[in-house]
Amino acid sequence: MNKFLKSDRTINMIIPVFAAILGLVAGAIIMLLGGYDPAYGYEALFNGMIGSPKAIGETIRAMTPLILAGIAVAFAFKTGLFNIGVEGQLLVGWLSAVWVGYAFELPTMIHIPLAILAAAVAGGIWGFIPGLLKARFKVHEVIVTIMMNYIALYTTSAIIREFLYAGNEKSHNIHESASLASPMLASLTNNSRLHYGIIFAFIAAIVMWFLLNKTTKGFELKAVGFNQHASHYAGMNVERNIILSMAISGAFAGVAGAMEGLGTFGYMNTLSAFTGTGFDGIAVALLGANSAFGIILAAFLFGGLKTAAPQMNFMADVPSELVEIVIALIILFVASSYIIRWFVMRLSKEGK
Amino acid sequence: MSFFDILVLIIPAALYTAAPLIFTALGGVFSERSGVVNIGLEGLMLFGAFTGIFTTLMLQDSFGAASPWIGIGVAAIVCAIFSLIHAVASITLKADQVVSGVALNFLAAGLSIFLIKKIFGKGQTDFIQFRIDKIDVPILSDIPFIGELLFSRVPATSYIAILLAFVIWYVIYKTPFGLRLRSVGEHPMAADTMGINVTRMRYIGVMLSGVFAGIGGAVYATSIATNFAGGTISGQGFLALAAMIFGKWHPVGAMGAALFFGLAQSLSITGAQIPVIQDIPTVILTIAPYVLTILALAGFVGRAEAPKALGTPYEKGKR
Amino acid sequence: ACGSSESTTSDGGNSEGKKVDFKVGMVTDTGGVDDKSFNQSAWEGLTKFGQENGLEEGKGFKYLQSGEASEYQSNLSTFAESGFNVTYGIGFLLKEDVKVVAGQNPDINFGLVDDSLKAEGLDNVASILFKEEQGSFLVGVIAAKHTKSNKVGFIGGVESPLIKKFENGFKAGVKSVNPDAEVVVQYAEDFNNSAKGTTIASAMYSQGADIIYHAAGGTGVGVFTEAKNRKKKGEDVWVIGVDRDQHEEGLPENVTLTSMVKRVDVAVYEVSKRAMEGDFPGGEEVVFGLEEDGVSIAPTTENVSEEALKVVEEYEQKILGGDIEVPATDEAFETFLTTLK
Amino acid sequence: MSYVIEMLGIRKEFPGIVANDNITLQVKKGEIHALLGENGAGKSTLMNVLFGLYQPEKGQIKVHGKEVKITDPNVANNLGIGMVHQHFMLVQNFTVTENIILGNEPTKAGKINIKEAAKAIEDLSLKYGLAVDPYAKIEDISVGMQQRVEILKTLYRGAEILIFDEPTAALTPQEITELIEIMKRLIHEGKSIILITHKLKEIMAVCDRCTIIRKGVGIGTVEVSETNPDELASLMVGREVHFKTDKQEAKPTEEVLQISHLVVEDSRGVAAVNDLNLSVRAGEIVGIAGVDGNGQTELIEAITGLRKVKSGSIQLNEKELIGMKTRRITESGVGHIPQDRHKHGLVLDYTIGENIALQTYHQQPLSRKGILNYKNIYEKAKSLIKEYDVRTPSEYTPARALSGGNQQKAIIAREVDRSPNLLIAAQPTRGLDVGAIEFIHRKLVEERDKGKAVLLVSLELDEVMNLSDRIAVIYEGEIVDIVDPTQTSEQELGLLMAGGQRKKVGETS
Ligand SMILES: Nc1ncnc2c1ncn2[C@@H]1O[C@H](COP(=O)(O)OP(=O)(O)OP(=O)(O)O)[C@@H](O)[C@H]1O
Ligand SMILES: Nc1ncnc2c1ncn2[C@@H]1O[C@H](COP(=O)(O)OP(=O)(O)OP(=O)(O)O)[C@@H](O)[C@H]1O
Ligand SMILES: [Mg+2]
Ligand SMILES: [Mg+2]
Repeated sequence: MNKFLKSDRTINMIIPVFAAILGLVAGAIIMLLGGYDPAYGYEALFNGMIGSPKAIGETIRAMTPLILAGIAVAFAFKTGLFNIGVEGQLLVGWLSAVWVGYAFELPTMIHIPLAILAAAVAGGIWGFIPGLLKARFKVHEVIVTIMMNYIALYTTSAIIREFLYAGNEKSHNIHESASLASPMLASLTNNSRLHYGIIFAFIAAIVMWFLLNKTTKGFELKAVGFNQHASHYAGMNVERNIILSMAISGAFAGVAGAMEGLGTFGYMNTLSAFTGTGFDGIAVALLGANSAFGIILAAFLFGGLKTAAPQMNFMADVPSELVEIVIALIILFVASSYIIRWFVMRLSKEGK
Repeated sequence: MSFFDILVLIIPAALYTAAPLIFTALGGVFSERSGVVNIGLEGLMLFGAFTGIFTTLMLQDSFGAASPWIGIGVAAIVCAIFSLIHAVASITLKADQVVSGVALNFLAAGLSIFLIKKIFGKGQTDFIQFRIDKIDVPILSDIPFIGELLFSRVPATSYIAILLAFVIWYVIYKTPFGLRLRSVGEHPMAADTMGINVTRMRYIGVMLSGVFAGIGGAVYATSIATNFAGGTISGQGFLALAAMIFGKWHPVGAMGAALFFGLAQSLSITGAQIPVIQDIPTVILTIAPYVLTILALAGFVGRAEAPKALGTPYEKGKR
Repeated sequence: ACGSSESTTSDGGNSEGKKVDFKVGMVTDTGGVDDKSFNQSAWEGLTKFGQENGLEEGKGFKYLQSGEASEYQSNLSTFAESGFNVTYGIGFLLKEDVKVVAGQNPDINFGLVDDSLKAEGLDNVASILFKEEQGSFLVGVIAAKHTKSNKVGFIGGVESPLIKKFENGFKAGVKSVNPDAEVVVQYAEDFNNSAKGTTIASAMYSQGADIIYHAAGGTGVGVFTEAKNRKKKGEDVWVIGVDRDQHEEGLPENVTLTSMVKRVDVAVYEVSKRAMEGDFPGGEEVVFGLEEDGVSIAPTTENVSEEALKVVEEYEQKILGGDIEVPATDEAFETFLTTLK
Repeated sequence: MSYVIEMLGIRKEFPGIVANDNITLQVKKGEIHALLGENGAGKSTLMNVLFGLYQPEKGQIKVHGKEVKITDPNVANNLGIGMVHQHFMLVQNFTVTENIILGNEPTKAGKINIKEAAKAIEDLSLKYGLAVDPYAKIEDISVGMQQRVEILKTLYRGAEILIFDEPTAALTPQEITELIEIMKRLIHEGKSIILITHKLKEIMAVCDRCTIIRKGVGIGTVEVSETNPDELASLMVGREVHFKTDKQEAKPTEEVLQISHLVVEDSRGVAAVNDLNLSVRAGEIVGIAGVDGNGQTELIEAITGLRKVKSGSIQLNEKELIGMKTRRITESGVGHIPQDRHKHGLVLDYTIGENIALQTYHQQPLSRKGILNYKNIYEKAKSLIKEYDVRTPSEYTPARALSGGNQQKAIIAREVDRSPNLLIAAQPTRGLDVGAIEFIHRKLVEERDKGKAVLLVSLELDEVMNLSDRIAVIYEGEIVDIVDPTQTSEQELGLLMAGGQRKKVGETS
């Protein structure tokens, strides 16, 4: 049995790798059909991902909010909820972080944690509402979170315009003391926008793993996700756990927004369209099989490909949308792991 | 400005903008009634918009005013085929249905722009010459009051969408096909023991969602956007999904919810020109439709019962 | 520029004899170079410049489209690090990013369209500005001359100082010619929602406006759709286009009355030329108004009456002559109104 | 002699297990043929093979002497084979009619002709005495009626050979009697029946012959008239089985549970428990006998805090339970073996180890300051699995993969191990084989002998009579009588349960 588990784990590791390769091969075929040189295209893509210190820095920067968004989605998923509202939670988190970063002047050691906390609280509240409605009125969280996305989009813009406006469709810049950016990291990576946020993303990944797998609270959250009746029977508070799960998920998403506000940008735009990071988070979570470690890898792949796409366009003239196609195919192949699993099983069977 | 004037402003606009949502939500009903979650409605709509515009552009010189209608038809077919990706992955290969739907969205977004760039050498198309125009329904539009409210300045597609909701209600609740489709979404194993081919029914469900989401996208493109670009479809598919859930997976309910969205939307937009409402801050008006939806759900619509087997791949003999 | 040494030497000769060792690039916002708006216009200017100087597209002149806001900076860097002599950031959204990248690459020249970095003291950045209010004033004049209902509309994408310039210029133009005319204004809070565009336009037309000036990008597409629908049914409604000559967008029903043309192409062309000639206006604001041919009404004038054109001509002279200071902000407009009485 | 069904040398494998190994089953026309075996012996698998849901690896199937390949249920239906599955195959939100005609709908101009269908169903139900309401939704009807719907489904398709997979497990005694009548009528109409059941009494009552399977292997077929329950049981288990649980005289002491004037409403707001009085003492088993739906479920849910109480009092060792949260009640010494193990008893996606920890995960030593100690959790699970003979590959196996009997043993292990002062056991042996039942009964008696109070709720009169020291009869939410099992008979109980000889039972009896 143990042996079987072990080999199952290896297969689980092999699948995404396999899927990524298949996705890239399919991408190459599309490039060929489109009249582009795949070798050149992929060289450019690779360089754009990790070809230089700067590329690595940018890839890590892009990964950071994706990890957090992925964790937000995965956390809800693991507890039986589907949070499509990461996008909106991210936006309110972004705004809150920027607001704290701009409105206060504090020592860095207090300012950054405070700004991130504000983002987590804001995102948490944004997740709390659909959680509450789900728990109390059995309203489907998918609709509420979709609606909450739009509400976040329009209210954050309005709030910036009303209270934080610096002209040019953006808020005031945050103070230096709240910034995650660092000249040291920048010079290390040749002026990339790498910032300290990645540390928070890793911490969040550990927190999620620990919370879900090592604590009694996580035990409850998952149990409620699997079977509400049995959880109630076992003395758990079903309603409170649903609400808590959505709030925690939202808090992670809020921190993702803080990464944009305190790290990459240092301000917030008055957006009139979604950033897309929240939706990417769904893909990252699923690609990473909802596990903390998997999400980090998936975010690396995702973030890397996305930052490298313009490079590929620049160097090899391949439209950057190709990357989106490749990502879609990789997700599809991972999702259809059934066939890969079957294939690997057969291979290993024949090998014996 | 009289109350009637306000209604005349709001209702035709609601009918106009709700049509694409209705079609798409109806597509969602088919898929989810068969037990397959379809979060890929957004992608299907997007691909439908792309196909509709592309076809219209290609045919308009020879077919003239018929070309957008042909475009809608082609979009239906192409998206039925496109939706097969979701079907194969989630039904045959037993992929997580949410994942494969998300993948479909990415694929549609990437592929459509990639193709546009490849075919036209630019990131968005020209405008189509012939649209699905707003019409005054003959005779009916002459009825006092009602005529102006409901039968003027609305494209034919809106009426088709509303009629279709009833047709689909009939199909799903009154015909053997509908009974089988629903049984597969509620209890596939039971259906299987009754000799119903679960896989086939689910394929049909997903492909019909492709057909109608494709139509929805094409209707949006040919009646409202009139060209295709990266942002032409941005979120409408998710709204349609929400409408379908709001409507409790019922065709007429989904239509009603889509109309509700349309109405709330047009009220909020038009509100800026209506005296009393004018003084409300813009942002309140802008978010009103979404807040109203949440309130409606929490207040009186209450719990939605999803098809029981929704989201679970069917494996013979598994319990 | 030290980074460029490698690529400049490898640049082979080209057919046109007039061999120039010069590279210009531009980074669009998320719109892309075929947005039928200012990105497209900028690219047209760049293309003209490249072709006249025998540059090869993709090597000598090139653009990168940004997929999202976080890409602006990396795309600008890509050009700078690939040894492009001048790189343009198209749109005020790129202001911060141009500032950062210009700071990191002091030997490379940058152009920022629609906003000013003059105050930053970066002498490798030229700030390219337009007097949209002047062009908008002129189309306002046309609207005022053409309206039969004495009511015209303005639809903005998202409320911002830039779009306010369009709005106030337009209102000033209308009021100058026809003080009794009413201008209804609405912002869609979205540059990319044609459905909203149709709904707002529909409400405005239904309420008696017969001409709508839009400065709303993709949302404006919906304004055209609505106007076409109405025109087809025999209503006498018009749209005034923005940024480029949007005559084509109005076809086949021919609903485009005129357009407010913002010659980003001219600006990009001019600045590039000056850069090549060693006269790059670094650290300066280069302003394109009526005088510089930076804004104007569209060349297609088939729908505009002779009389209106004549009045436009008059006002153009007044603006050029300094008799009229076209308001760009709400406050300036209020003051302007008092001068009319 | 000609057989209607012959399954010869059937072998069916699942990953890692041979569910059926060279099994032969021959059914004569017009007989009721029993299929007997422990939980997990392979009975359902064999029948699923016959019905076309599984394809066998080896073996031959003959119907009316002709070899056939049953590739899917459609083929089986066409061959006149119908199956009533162990777990009902009914669409909950469809009507009775819709469920029956599904896949075979009469139409008029493309529209389902519901009226015609309902008429046909009424005719059928009259003919076989299967009373159903054609327009009722499945979710609104009783289990017994659902059972009849399942039977009608097969008859509607003209089945000649009917497979009943544990049809009586979820039925009340009354419904079982009805079902037996129905089966007799079906045979009378010329049908043949294969019946799977764990209740030897039923086999003795209606079956002609019985085929026995043990761990996937066919043991043989016996004539029912030539055997007895003891022989059947030992053939099936491979050892001797005790039906009557040996137990000493009870030595009850102080009252542990005291319920007085309890009123509880059901989900529709009707008083399901109505002014109920009952007490259970330490060291005794009190059995609650009653027809399903007389307030048993609401009573248990009220005691365990899963349902709000309208009025009255429930005291555990003189401490009021009403108003306490389920967790507090559990912690003050109440154990609960729920009647629906899948819905309430288990988180099927959790491992057996985690399920065993479901009530105590938040306490030391399974966790400390909110941090789980998986080492302790699984060590504990391991020892309980051993002690309670839960057959599972390991403590890391998901609960879903265990058979019902073993799932039940895991729940019992969890609840009994906490050594609660009051143990509530609701239908603790539903669907289990005689071996497992014997084990569970022994455990309950052991608890009693340790001086715990046990409240047993069961629809099986046998079980109640066999285990209880006192029997409380519940009728329409009231305890109408308390009888001594040694002084009563099934007849008397049946009468009481039906509401005859009603008399009010005081607070202390
Ligand atoms: N779907 C399945 N996948 C894997 N193994 C299975 C499956 N179904 C049954 N089995 C295996 O086949 C064996 C026989 O199971 P089956 O359901 O036929 O038992 P049964 O005799 O009907 O038991 P019960 O009396 O509890 O209904 C089991 O021990 C199990 O290991
Ligand atoms: N999906 C599955 N995977 C592995 N084994 C399975 C699966 N489903 C059933 N089994 C096996 O089938 C056997 C019997 O299953 P079955 O459903 O007949 O149990 P049961 O005791 O009758 O349960 P119940 O009392 O709930 O009817 C078990 O031993 C179990 O291990
Ligand atoms: Mg069985
Ligand atoms: Mg069983």
